[in-house]
Amino acid sequence: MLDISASSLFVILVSAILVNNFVLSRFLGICPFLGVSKQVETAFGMGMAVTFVMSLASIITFIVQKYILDLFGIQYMQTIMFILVIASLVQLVEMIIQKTSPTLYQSLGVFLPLITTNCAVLGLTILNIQERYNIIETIFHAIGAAVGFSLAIVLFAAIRERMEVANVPNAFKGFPLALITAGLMSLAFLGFSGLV
Amino acid sequence: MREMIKLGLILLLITAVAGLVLGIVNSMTADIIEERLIAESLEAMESFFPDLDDASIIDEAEFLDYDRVEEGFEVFSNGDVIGYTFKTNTNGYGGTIEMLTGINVEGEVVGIAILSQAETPGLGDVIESDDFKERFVGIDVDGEIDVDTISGATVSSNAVIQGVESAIEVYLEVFGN
Amino acid sequence: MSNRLIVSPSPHLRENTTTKTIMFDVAIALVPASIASIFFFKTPAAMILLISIISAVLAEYVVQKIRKQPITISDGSAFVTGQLLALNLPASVPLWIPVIGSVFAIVVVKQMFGGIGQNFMNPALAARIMLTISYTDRMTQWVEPGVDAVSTATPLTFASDFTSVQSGAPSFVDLAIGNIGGSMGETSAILLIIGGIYLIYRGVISVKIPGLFILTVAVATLLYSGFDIEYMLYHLLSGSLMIGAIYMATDYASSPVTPRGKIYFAVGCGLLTSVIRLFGAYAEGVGFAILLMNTTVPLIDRYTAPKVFGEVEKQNA
Amino acid sequence: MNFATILKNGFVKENPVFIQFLGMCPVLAVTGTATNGLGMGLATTAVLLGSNTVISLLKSLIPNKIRIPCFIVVIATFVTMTGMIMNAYFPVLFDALGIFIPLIVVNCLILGRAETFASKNSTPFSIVDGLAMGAGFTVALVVLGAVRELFGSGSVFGLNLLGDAYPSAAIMIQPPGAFLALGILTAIFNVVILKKMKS
Amino acid sequence: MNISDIIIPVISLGGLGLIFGGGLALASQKFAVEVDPLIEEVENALPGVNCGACGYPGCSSFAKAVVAGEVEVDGCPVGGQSTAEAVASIMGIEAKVGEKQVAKVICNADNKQAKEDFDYQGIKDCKAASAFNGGSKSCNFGCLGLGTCVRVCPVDAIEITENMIAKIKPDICISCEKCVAACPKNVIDMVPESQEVVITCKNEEKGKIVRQKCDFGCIGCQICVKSCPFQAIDFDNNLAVIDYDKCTNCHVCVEKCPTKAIEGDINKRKKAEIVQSKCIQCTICKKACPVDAIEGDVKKEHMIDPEKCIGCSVCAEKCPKDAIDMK
Amino acid sequence: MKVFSFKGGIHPPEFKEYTAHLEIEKAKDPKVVIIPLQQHIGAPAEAVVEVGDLVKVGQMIAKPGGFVSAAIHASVSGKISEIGMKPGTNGEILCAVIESDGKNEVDDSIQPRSDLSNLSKKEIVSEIEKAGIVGMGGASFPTHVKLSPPDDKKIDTVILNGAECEPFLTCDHRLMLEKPEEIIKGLELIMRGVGAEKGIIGIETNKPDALEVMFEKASNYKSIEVVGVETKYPQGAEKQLIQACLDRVVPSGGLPMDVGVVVNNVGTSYQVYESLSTGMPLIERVVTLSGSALAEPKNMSVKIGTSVNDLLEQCGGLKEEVRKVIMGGPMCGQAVSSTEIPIMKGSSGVLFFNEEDGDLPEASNCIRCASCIHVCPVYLQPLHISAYAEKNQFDIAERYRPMDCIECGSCSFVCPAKIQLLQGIKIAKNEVQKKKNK
Ligand SMILES: Cc1cc2nc3c(=O)[nH]c(=O)nc-3n(C[C@H](O)[C@H](O)[C@H](O)COP(=O)(O)O)c2cc1C
Ligand SMILES: Cc1cc2nc3c(=O)[nH]c(=O)nc-3n(C[C@H](O)[C@H](O)[C@H](O)COP(=O)(O)O)c2cc1C
Ligand SMILES: Cc1cc2nc3c(=O)[nH]c(=O)nc-3n(C[C@H](O)[C@H](O)[C@H](O)COP(=O)(O)O)c2cc1C
Ligand SMILES: Cc1cc2nc3c(=O)[nH]c(=O)nc-3n(C[C@H](O)[C@H](O)[C@H](O)CO)c2cc1C
Ligand code: SF4
Ligand code: SF4
Ligand code: SF4
Ligand code: SF4
Ligand code: FES
Repeated sequence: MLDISASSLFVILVSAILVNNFVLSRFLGICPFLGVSKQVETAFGMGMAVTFVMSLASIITFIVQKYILDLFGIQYMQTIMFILVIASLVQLVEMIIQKTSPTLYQSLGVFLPLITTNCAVLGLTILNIQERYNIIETIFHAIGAAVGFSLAIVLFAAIRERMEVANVPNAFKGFPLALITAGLMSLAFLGFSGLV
Repeated sequence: MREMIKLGLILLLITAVAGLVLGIVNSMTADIIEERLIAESLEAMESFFPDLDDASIIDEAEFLDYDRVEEGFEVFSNGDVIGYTFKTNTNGYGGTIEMLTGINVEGEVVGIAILSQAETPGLGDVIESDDFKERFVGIDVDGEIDVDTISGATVSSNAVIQGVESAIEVYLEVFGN
Repeated sequence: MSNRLIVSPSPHLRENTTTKTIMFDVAIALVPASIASIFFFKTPAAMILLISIISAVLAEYVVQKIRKQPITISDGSAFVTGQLLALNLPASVPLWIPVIGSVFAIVVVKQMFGGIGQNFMNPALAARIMLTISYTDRMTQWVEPGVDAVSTATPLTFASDFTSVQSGAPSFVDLAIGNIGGSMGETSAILLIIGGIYLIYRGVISVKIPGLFILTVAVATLLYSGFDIEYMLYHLLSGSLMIGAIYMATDYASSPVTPRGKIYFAVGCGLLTSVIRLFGAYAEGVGFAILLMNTTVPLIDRYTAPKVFGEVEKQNA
Repeated sequence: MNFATILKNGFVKENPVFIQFLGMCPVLAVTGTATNGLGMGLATTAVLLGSNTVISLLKSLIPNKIRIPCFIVVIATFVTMTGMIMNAYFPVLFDALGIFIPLIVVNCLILGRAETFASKNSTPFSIVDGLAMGAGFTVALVVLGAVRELFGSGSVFGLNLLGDAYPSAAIMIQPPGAFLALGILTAIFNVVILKKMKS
Repeated sequence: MNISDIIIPVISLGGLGLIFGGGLALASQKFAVEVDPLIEEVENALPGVNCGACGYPGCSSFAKAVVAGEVEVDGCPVGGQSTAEAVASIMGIEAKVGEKQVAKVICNADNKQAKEDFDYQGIKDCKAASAFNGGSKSCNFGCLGLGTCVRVCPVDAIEITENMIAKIKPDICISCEKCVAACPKNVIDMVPESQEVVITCKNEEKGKIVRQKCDFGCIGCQICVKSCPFQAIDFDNNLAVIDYDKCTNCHVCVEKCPTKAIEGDINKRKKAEIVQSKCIQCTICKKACPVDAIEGDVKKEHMIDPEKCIGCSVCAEKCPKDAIDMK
Repeated sequence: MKVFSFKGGIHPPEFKEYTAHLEIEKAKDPKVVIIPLQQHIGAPAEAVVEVGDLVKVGQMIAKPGGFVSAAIHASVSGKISEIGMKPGTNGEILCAVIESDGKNEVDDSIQPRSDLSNLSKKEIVSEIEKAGIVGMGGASFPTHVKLSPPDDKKIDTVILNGAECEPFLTCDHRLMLEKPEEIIKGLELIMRGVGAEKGIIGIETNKPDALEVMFEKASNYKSIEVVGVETKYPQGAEKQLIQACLDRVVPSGGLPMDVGVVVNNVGTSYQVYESLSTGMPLIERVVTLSGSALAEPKNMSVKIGTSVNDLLEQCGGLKEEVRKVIMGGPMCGQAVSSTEIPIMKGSSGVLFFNEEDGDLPEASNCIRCASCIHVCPVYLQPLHISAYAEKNQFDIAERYRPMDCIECGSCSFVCPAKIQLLQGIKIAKNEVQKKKNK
């Protein structure tokens, strides 16, 4: 029943990473993008954590959609169901990681709470359904979105690190310049439009 | 343990109330939403089904597996079904192109209508021109779609073609006999 | 003045090269191409060049005045930005386009980040792309050289979406000397290369970035077309590859400083150019490719730091 | 605590957009036109008002340990309701805002106010706070939307202001324009308003 | 309205709530991890929104950073003032006892008054310049005016004057002492905010040498030490030093110092004034005044001679009826 | 002949033509000498004489103050008139002032040694220590310490540094032309002192005459080789010289002895031979006096402690107003604030610059041209270290490894934005060191 071709999966992947980059052209997950991008290391940790949560959340919400919402015809409850599922899930995972692997917790776990209330994850799960992806496509879409997010935030963090020593006008120090930087990055990413 | 049960119950209570409220609001708004969905497309549909006097939404469950098809309508005239209309979303150059494709009971495309698009003004937005839209009239659902793209707006044209294709696909799958 | 001695840290000698001489060299290197563009496109080209340069320099002056910073317009970097921006525009654009572009380049892309050397993105290119996206129709009306206001396709249109050169394409001779449609400065490959050789000779740029950039595009187009040399040459000579590779990818502020980083950067530019040209929506990919690679520069710099003298040995010991 | 300071906080001192940088996604995504900005602002205000009210009412009932899930449920309920109502009565807006309506749930602004204000203050104050913060958010969105629309399409609230001869800078209604416009507006906000407040 | 339209959402959502509520509670017991109670407390005071606006990945990371001292208590933009106060009180950072101490540059000699030995050319930074003979000023104890302190001050409280000397605005200074640590010449001290009289010289050389190098330097004449009515000035290492606890800001030394090494505006000197309605004419003040500025006998109206009064407030402090105002 | 080199580096204008052809002249005997009690890296020497004491030439006036320290000797005979703080190269420094009696009476302890061949390894080193010899190539590291590596470090090669890559300076060049024999004999002594079997003399190819003379003299010694090294700054920096001559890389943070090498200046080598054969400690050295403001540039043999003013007079004074005086070469030397300062053991040159040469251009923004990275002989990224140092962000600056900088100044030299990169790096080094010491 699943009709999947390698090329269509590739298209989903490339589209989510580059063409419709979650941050730079879809405006999802801007808060962590702006907030947790002062250092490349933390940005990378954030990216990894987002990748993990996005994949997990996509699968679970897919199941919730199919076997609860669609089954009972209560699609209108999507938002509340999804956010509950995601929030609880992430919290659960965080607890487990914190208990079982302190090192993993340091590199990944600390970012988890932040991800719960971030549009990128909820947005992704809603988009998955909206685009009517099947389970395999959903996973690819999730990975693509996460990689796209990670790419954007790591590049952004590196640029911001460089700006630390720049002689920036006072009024633009901090967030304003970060936004303008993001704007210019998004300008560059327009180059990918029409790629797939 | 007691604590646990207590917490669970409180959450149960709150979620149940939430469910209740939502259920009520939903049942109050669902019909209105459906009506306006039809109303929204009705005018556009009239451009290729001039005789129509009523339409109803086809249950979504029928074509859940078709990514690009958003909604389907049965189109009536004097109580008889005269055709179907599908609303599709495809990716154009500048974003999603939302459009309708009308197919009559004979299995012939009777016309298309662009509901919304964000193509580049002057380039991609020529897909809204009558000249382009008319290229689709009369296509047989069982035949090939052979429509020339507009040069300089290949991406946009292809997106429209894809929309028509998807509509035909669903038509064949669901209603094709 | 005072008979006090000067005390300053060592060293007490300085090379003669200054920021100003470097920028001056770039401006000189662009002179042949600028003259050619005026030759081919007549008065409008001259006006665009003039307006673009004036507004860039003026914008820099005004910003620095407002910020109460030392005025550095005499270092020539705004001049170069204006010049390069003009060369990136079609000769048919109305004159307010270079004004908006220059102001955007200098104010938003350069000065907001702290001025010369501190911008992470190429100002002229960012402005060009911004203009292309904002005023697509005006920015894509390439005029035929010599003939007024007859719009034509850029030669790249004959190659970008196909795997071989299409008929009707201009000849290689025309491509080389620049008798083709396109933006003002991207027309004459030969003059651009001559300018590039001058820059290399003066030590302003090294051949590394332009060389690898062009080489990568050559290899990619060869592979794509199944070793069609004509097709490859066509890609190299048309569009803004030459001006991009020689003058824009080499912009100091927005390219890596580490020796290894420059390699990755150039190859990345080449690959992205090829991908966008061959698969993307835009016929031309050079601008986007460079901008995209600009965003990766800080990261590249960070992870390609040269190994410090004696570092490896220590680990072995 | 009085109503005036709460209002001032919402508009200026703790402006959710220009100072706190909360809920940035909708701010950037839906401000292609002033109308959309207004719609989003009002929708968010509605949710904020509802959740602030309910949470301040329930604050003694909700155990600390599961307060966050409870808040989320309350907020999500209001979001869904708002969405349904918009879908039914403001379909154009509903379509334009798209996915960002359900995403109001995760707008940190709302959860933030619930946690820092509504769960600690009385209901009347919480209502004012919700209104003030919502208004601060809405005003910011409208301003941003108006600026983008003006430069990007020459109009504001669909009213053509700059005439047909104005060459619209399409970049402004595209993603880069959103970032750039917000960045510049924030800088202006910093300079003008904050300086005024200091003196 | 269909009854199942209502029942289904209630049951499904409620069920989910039950499962998650219980599940999380169970998990939180099962996977409980020891956390520094202080961190936990700070975390509880935070909004818990986990928005990342503070730059840390979530509220608990921020809490950890606060406890570790990596970030200021007011680092959470969502919580605003109230949260900052709550966190501060948990962290025990209450307003420091006693008076606010502000940073003060203990050198008043700009490039007009202090002699320069050479023209310094190099990075405009005090740390950099002080590597050359301690800086271009002849005096090795003075402010170089190249603004290292300006660059570390988080609140822009420091300015370099036109003539190259650092001035700190006491009302802006937040007492972080970053400038004190950064100044390579150790010329910044923390001084009580209300202190009006400050000896602004750190030169420990002999008077003769100081005189050659600077017009404003302390030349070790000790006139101030002798003139101070309160023995608030010590002399050590060729340098006069005020004990701010003893100093009453009477400005006597300011008047006496021959080189303007003591800063203080005599016009700002306060004057004691007796509120006759409160005065019980006890003569306590008269006895306390170090300069005999008060006239009066028991049961006779007391008068303060404003010419003589040096504004030291001793009388005001001694007055049992609070009848003396310092203006 | 194969020319050896290293990666990076610069080609500053040489300015050697002022003095390269001039024979070393003996400076007039000074009337007063001011002898700093610390003329070397390490602990200051401790005075063993008091004010009023009469001293003779070569008499020790201060003994080493620690393991890494060197003795100081009187360079004239006369009376100690003062022991106190006097202006030195960088601020005031403790000095002994000797008023010369003009007789130059030699101390009794100074005895020539006719046969040097029977000196043992230990004796050589202790004689060098007694003579107070420190490196004369600039850094003034006590030579006897350098020649006493810990037992686990086996030294197989001694390199004599005849590169003299600093512009203006020609004192080593002249010494090689005039005293080749002595230099080579000194090298032999040093080799014996550390037990090395091989000696290499590295000379920059811009001194073909010196190369030729040294080559000829060295051909009599089979363990000593003369090599030409590329004319490039900082060819004379020891790590770079070792790489050029031996293709060995001194590990980061390490010393030449980690790769079995000791590097000495040719002047040091000459002094070793002189002191060991005549018994006279290091009290005199060759100094190049040059620069645009000086009337008659010269190479002079100068008593330690002679004031720069004295020498200025002997060089015909100034022909233009002087704006900058540099002790040492123009790349590594130190600008001083007065000419009332003494020549020390490590002073290889004194340069007098006029306004045009002395006034450095203002720095502007870094334009990221990467020249500084390109020329750095130890492959650092000066632009980053300096930028972070200027912003007081020393933790980040440290990541770019300022401690590896050899302070050659090549980066500052090439920077088109005229940024004082080396100064920034030095600040960073200082702070990093401070942190480490904590
Ligand atoms: C700024 C810009 C906007 C464009 N907008 C569109 C568009 O909206 N729709 C489209 O199909 N092509 C658009 N194009 C054209 C494509 O880049 C490309 O030329 C076209 O898809 C292929 O050319 P062809 O249609 O002549 O084969 C645009 C190009 C540029 C540079
Ligand atoms: C702190 C310090 C310790 C040193 N220790 C030794 C040593 O133990 N052995 C040695 O051969 N050289 C030693 N050196 C000398 C160096 O190898 C080098 O010759 C000296 O720093 C001068 O080199 P330069 O002029 O290239 O800077 C030391 C130098 C310094 C600064
Ligand atoms: C940048 C730089 C340049 C140097 N140039 C020379 C030089 O030209 N000649 C020289 O003898 N020493 C030069 N040195 C010093 C050598 O590194 C080394 O310290 C010296 O040769 C050791 O010999 P010494 O201890 O006898 O002085 C230079 C050092 C540095 C850091
Ligand atoms: C080799 C070289 C190439 C340059 N290329 C550009 C360019 O492509 N665009 C531009 O705006 N400025 C260019 N400049 C000028 C200047 O460096 C530029 O504005 C900087 O980005 C300013 O920080 C160039 C300068 C040099 C030396
Ligand atoms: S107070 Fe210290 S740091 Fe500040 S300018 Fe003066 S010397 Fe420099
Ligand atoms: S650095 Fe700190 S102590 Fe110094 S002036 Fe600024 S706020 Fe005051
Ligand atoms: S960083 Fe140090 S070693 Fe490198 S060029 Fe500069 S001064 Fe020389
Ligand atoms: S040489 Fe100067 S301008 Fe060039 S990169 Fe280095 S510091 Fe920057
Ligand atoms: S609004 Fe905060 S992540 Fe989108």
